[in-house]
Amino acid sequence: MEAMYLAIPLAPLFGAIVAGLFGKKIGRAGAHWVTILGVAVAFLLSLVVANDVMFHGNTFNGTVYTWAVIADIRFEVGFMLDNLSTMMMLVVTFVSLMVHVYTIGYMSEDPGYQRFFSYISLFTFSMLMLVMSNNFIQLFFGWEAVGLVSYLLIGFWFKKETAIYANMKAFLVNRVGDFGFLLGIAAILMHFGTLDYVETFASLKNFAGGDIEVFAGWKWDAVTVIAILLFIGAMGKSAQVPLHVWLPDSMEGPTPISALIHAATMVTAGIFMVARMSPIFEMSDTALNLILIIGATTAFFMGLIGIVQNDIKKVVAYSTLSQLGYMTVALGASAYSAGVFHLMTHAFFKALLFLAAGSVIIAMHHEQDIRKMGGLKKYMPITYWTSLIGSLALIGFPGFSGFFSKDLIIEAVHESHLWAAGYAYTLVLLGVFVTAFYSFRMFFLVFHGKERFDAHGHDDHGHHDDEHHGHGGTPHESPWVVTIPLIMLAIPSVLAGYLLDPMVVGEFFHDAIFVNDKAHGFDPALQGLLSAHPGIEEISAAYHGVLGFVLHGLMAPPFWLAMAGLGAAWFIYLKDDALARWAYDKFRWLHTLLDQKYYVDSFNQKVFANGSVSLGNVLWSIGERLMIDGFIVNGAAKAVGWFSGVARQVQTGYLYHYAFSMVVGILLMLTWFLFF
Amino acid sequence: MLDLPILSFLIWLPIVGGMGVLIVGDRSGAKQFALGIALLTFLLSLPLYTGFDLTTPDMQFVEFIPWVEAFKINYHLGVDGISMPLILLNTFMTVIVVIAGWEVITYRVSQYMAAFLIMAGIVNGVFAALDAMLFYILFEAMLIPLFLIIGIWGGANRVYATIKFFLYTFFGSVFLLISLIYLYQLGGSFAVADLHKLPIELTPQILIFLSFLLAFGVKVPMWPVHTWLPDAHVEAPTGGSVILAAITLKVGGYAFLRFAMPIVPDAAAQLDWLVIFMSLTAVVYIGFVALVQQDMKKLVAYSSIAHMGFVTLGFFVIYALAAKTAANPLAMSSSVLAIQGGMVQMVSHGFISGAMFLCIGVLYDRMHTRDINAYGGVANQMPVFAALYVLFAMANTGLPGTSGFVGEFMVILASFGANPLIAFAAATTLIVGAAYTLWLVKRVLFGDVKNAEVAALKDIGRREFWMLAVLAVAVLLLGLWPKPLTDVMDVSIRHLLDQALNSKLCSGLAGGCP
Amino acid sequence: MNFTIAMPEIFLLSTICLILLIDVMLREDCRMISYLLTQVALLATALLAYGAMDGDKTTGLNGMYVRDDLAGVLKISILLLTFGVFVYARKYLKDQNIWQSEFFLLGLFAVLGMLVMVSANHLLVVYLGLELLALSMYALVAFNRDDGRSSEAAMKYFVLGAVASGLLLYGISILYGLSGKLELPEVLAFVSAQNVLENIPLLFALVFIVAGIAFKFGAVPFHMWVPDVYQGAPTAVTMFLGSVPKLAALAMLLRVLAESMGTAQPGWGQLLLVFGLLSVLLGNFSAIAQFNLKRMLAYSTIAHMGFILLGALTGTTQGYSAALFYTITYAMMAAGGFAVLILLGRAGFEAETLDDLKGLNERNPWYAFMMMVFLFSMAGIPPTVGFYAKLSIIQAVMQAGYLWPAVFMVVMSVIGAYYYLRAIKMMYFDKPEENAPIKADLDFTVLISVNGVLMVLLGIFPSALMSICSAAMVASHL
Amino acid sequence: MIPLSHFLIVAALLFAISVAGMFLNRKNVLILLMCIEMMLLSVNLNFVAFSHYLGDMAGQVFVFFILTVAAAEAAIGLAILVVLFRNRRTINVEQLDSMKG
Repeated sequence: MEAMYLAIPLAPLFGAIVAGLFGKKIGRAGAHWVTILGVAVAFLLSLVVANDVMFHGNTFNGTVYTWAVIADIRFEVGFMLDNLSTMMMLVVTFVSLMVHVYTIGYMSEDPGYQRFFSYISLFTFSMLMLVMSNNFIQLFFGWEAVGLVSYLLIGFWFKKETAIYANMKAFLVNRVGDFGFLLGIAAILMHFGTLDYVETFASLKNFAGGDIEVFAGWKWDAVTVIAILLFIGAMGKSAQVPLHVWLPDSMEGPTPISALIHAATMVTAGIFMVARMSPIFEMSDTALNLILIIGATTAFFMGLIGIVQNDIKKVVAYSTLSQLGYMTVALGASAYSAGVFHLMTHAFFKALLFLAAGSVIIAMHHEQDIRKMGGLKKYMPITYWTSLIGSLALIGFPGFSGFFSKDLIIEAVHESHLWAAGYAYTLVLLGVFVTAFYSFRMFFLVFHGKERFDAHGHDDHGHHDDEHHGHGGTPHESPWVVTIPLIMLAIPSVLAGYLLDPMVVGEFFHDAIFVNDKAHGFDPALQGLLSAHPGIEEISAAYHGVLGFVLHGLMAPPFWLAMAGLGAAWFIYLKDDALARWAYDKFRWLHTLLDQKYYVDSFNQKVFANGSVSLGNVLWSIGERLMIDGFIVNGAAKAVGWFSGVARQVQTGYLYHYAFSMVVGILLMLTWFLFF
Repeated sequence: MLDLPILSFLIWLPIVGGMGVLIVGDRSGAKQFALGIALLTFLLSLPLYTGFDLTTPDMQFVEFIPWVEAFKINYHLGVDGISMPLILLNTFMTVIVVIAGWEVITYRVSQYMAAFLIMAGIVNGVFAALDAMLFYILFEAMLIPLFLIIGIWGGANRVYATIKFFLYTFFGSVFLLISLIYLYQLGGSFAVADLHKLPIELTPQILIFLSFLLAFGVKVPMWPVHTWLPDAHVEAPTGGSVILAAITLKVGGYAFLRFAMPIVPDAAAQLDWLVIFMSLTAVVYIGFVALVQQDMKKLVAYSSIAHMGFVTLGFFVIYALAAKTAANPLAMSSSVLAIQGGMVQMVSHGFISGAMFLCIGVLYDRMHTRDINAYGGVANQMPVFAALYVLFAMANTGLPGTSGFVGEFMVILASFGANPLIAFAAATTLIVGAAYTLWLVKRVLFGDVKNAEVAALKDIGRREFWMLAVLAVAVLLLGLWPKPLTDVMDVSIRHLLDQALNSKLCSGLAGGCP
Repeated sequence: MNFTIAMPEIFLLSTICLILLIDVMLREDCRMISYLLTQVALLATALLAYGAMDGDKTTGLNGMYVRDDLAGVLKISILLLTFGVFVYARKYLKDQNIWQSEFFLLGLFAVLGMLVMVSANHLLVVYLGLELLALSMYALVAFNRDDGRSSEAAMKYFVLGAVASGLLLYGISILYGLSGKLELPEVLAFVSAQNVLENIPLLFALVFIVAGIAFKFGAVPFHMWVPDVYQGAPTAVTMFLGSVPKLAALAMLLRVLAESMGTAQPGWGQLLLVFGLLSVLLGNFSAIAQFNLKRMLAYSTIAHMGFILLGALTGTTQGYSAALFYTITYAMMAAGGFAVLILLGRAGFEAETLDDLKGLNERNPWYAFMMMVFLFSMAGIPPTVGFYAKLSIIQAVMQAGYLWPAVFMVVMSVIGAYYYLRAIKMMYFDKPEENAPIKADLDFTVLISVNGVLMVLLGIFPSALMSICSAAMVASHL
Repeated sequence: MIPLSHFLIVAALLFAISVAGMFLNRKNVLILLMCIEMMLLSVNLNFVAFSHYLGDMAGQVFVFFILTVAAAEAAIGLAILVVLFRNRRTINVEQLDSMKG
């Protein structure tokens, strides 16, 4: 069995290495076959393992190899397979497999074909290492490795100035998160003496509480510090405000990776990590409050930006940000299982939406502006229907997967006793309207209404590397390698919600996730069911099958808000846009604010990027060249040169001066002895 | 096999071989001969690893011959877990450097090769010396080949750079000489082992420590005595930069472990804040300076300084950790971790910076400029090269899975126990280091082909590929599995900690001062 | 009267007279014979001096003359070095068309003077030896009769040298007046009975005597002649002047100060400390501003002499032997350095500026390497012998408790390294300005190679020479 | 009987005058040679006086040697002077500065 565990991450790695190093030799077909085979193997083995873990309870926690042993500290690489990680493995390998297949169609004419397959397989490997990890060092390895692959993939078209700007930005912003994450790991090591999850959690239970003394006399609660530092890492990876800025820009990468990395898997690593670390977070209300605030802010305000975006991928990107905010809110409300559940459903429907967007982009010859689309419904039926499913799932239409997970989250926040919960609840509720509005705004603009595209007018995009359709002609449905993944993803987008019963209501995550009921003022009687959050508890109590849940949802405010959003979008974009124009005229400042993304990008550029460069320039020209080199080093050399110039003047060439110096020497010596 | 004086071979084979290369002269065969010598030296150094006893902190492969009786200077060689990896690094990098100069150097080839071989022999001696004066002699002698390498095969401003390099380092080391003589007069011996045991009062300790700090700090180089390095790197030929970054900087770090900390532990404990401050300044300040460099080599040179800051930080944070033993049960382990981190960082930096300079050399050989603005879109023309370059750049930013991560990670982890603020400042390298490295990569490799020169670039040939590929493997191997390296050092570092943390003040000793 | 005690000197003197006679009868084109005779005479005298080394200290000639191992070591060094210098000089004299036997004869007289100084056990003998050396040197400096600079240098040297003799004599006269003795052992007996630092007349005598000795070394502030004479004299003479007489000067220091006034070390030690530190300071700084290589080497000599004085001031056996070691090795490297200058010259062209070194590595890598060895040795960089010379001096100085002077010395040696590096830079990093082939006879080539290799070999195996030096000191009860 | 100190003072004065002559004279090299002679003579006076008062002959013998050496010195000095004049057409001290710095 252990060999099988090992084979799961290594199979994609093998594919990546073969496709990467020998891409030229094995050719395009060879590259996609070997990588798809690798991922398929990983997926199938994951199924086997999942079956073993979930239904037979054979969880696993063991070491693969010892990375290093330093005194009493062991650094090991190992796997921890429980319900949480196997679920993640399934999601990752499944979405990855779909994306691999989809890529055959999407990238078919790109010169970097093999390289692309190599990268996404490498990503699959890294992501699997991340989720399967049983310790922090491997977690960090996977954490950074997915960041690396994300960097490589965003900048896949490295000729595009915007792409290479975006990938650097993504890496650096992620590094800010990693900065906190690494310090968090350091704090864990310092306080618990281990980097192993189980050992850490075990000593956490006996942890008497400690302080971290930053300055003399300025102490912080250790667990709070650890939790916040770790969460900073999650903020970077899961693009939470204010470290969200990289995610919209990352859309510069090819669409398949937007689906795989920047929607379904990598960005949810932060959510996964916090859920994994629930024992730590549960010990600090401060951290949970912070998480609630950050998450709710992201969920609502990023969704707002989605309304004004015109780039099809950017809209989906902001929707991803917003949904990540929802998951984060769930974590903050201690409803980890709900967060992870939403993570899973979101992975399916968001990947679906991205791939569908990619399909539209192919049809539009790489035109991404939704204002130049419209009426595609009749040309691309499969894309249309799958997009509809994805959008409905996203807005939480009853019966679709998003409905279950999002409702759970909203309910959980409602039940939370933390002081930030009120703020969060308001925002997530409003967010439902926003989500529905921007989703269907896009949906209607793309698939309905009149055809605004110009079949001949895309010369400006003609130089794209990945241009693979002839010009002219009307848009048409994408090839089967594209549509099959859409259909495959559409299925779980609908059905995944029905796993609510076992996954959230049941005890699926009880071993993996810890909820500190007492600390949150929850019913102490729930002690036995550690992940039983009161919100979920209530749902569980009222839960009488899926149908009941759906019916219940129909009467809850989120549903009505979603319908309002949908309706508004329909009215404005298909019926009459007078309302929109009126609002635009009236609230132009708001539009500008949203269009400028709250000026966060400009602020970062001006303050952090330019500031760093200016600081570097100042240090370089003043500190280095003027002070150290100019003043001290060359200054000393100049002083020596000056003194030597003076010293040689003494040698006048006149005999009488020479004699005089001797006599002076004698006299001084005599005087010295005479008087001292 | 064990009876062979391996260390002597490692010192004298390259030196004599280098002279042989000089005799062969610029005729054909000099390069092959030099490569043969370098390879043989490398192979000869392998038994140091395979025959190494992991269980003892004692010196191994010891050789002892009385040398200058008048001063009790002995030809005393030996290695422990701290010096052995560095010798291997040196012999390994020498092979790489000889290959790197293969087709590139056309002017006075034999002298070039000979200089590197002689350099390799001397550096092996520096790491193997167990006699302080022998160490000093080789420490100084090292300057000569490097001085010539930069001066003869260097760039336009080479004279300024090489004289600056020489005088800077010479200035640092003369104080070391004074200190060593002082110690000799105190203890009557130059043997490092004796000096480790010698009790010394606090005031002399502090003066000695300051002289060590100056001598080794210049070599490392630590802020603010680092300004020779960018100039030397910029002007040096590729091989010179590689050796400079990969090997000579390590001598400084190594000397801190071998001399400064065990000989004057009390002064080191008193002044650890100074070294930590200097190291952190190197990490943060130099990071920002590196950000704005327009010259590729200068940028990597500054990044070297920043990375070496981690080495000295790791070494000296142990004193801050020792002060927290009461509060932190993990303090001792963290100390080992910190020094291990510093050592791993040294080895890893040897690979990474060497590779970075080789990459720049590859570009320079084709374009004859180091100006970042002259490049752009190199990846279009040189995909294989770009892949390797990105790998090394990532290693330079400390990506897990590469060797660059291991040392930084360990040092940050350990220093958090000493003071979270230290770890905080050190960890900023995650951001700043990534910023300057990736910005470099972005400007040089990515983007559209910038100009006709770039368009005319050809991808790396077989020689360049293997040279970089071998380093890439080393970087990945060390990153994925540092245990073979850390295991070698473990016992020696524990032993070192014993020495470095125990007071040598006369008052603290039973017998008092002699 | 034990004449055998002065056997080498007597032999040398007789040979000189013989060569003088033979030379008169030789035709112009047979000068080679007197040159060869000269060299044979030097080697034979060296053999005699070696034979006289028996580990004993014997005095003779009415107590005016002494024979001990110190004298033996110094004499052999002087004779062998002179031998080498003459080999180098031959090429120069031929190139510059001043190939005359007088050079070698005057040289031999100077050597004789030095030998006398080395073995002197009486202040009068010291003076006579000194004057014999000085008078020969004056004439040698003016050797190139048709060169204005040569005569100017000779004039300066002569006047200042005479003043220095006068100072020395004045000091000796006071010492004589105080003690009534001129024999060195009896002076020692007198001085030992005095409280030196309280005895002002004795200190006055010391000041004058030390001034006379310091002049011979060329130590600040009695150094003013050095740069001008080095520059003006024909290079062969500069080479001779810059190497061998330093040994005689050290001999004088050891005989007069160390041996006969050892107990007055607190007095003259202060003087030497000041002179030494000033020399190190001024020598190094002034050398930086020089572009004439001979002049630069002159200033560097001043700095080196400062080191020797600082070694000697300690008044310890270790210090003396360090000074001796330093002087011998310095004489060798200085001779080698000047030899390279001679090598670069040719008929009608004298190399003397830094620029003449340009591109030497391209013109002839081996000579460039030799010159580099000499320069690094002067700079004191290991593994050349110059490092050990400096090390032993600094070691002795610190042993005697002079920590800060030692620090000062090493800092100054860093500054000094700059101008040596500049010369190396010219040879290795610059393109040659001319490409005239560098030609030298076999003997020259072999000797300069031996000289250079010796600098490295002695650097790697300094023990033998070091133990010789310290053994000589011990045997002479210093 | 003239006390020793008188001799010594005269000798010291002579010595001082000769030394002063060295660096005060800026014209003729010949005067320098004369100063040197006077310096040596003042030393001789010292020696003779000491010798007499100590009742020791060695001092006076020393004087003989000094006189002899002085003669040789003068000869060489004058020879150099001649050569110098031949080359330079001047024996002005102030013009002997072709080498300096």
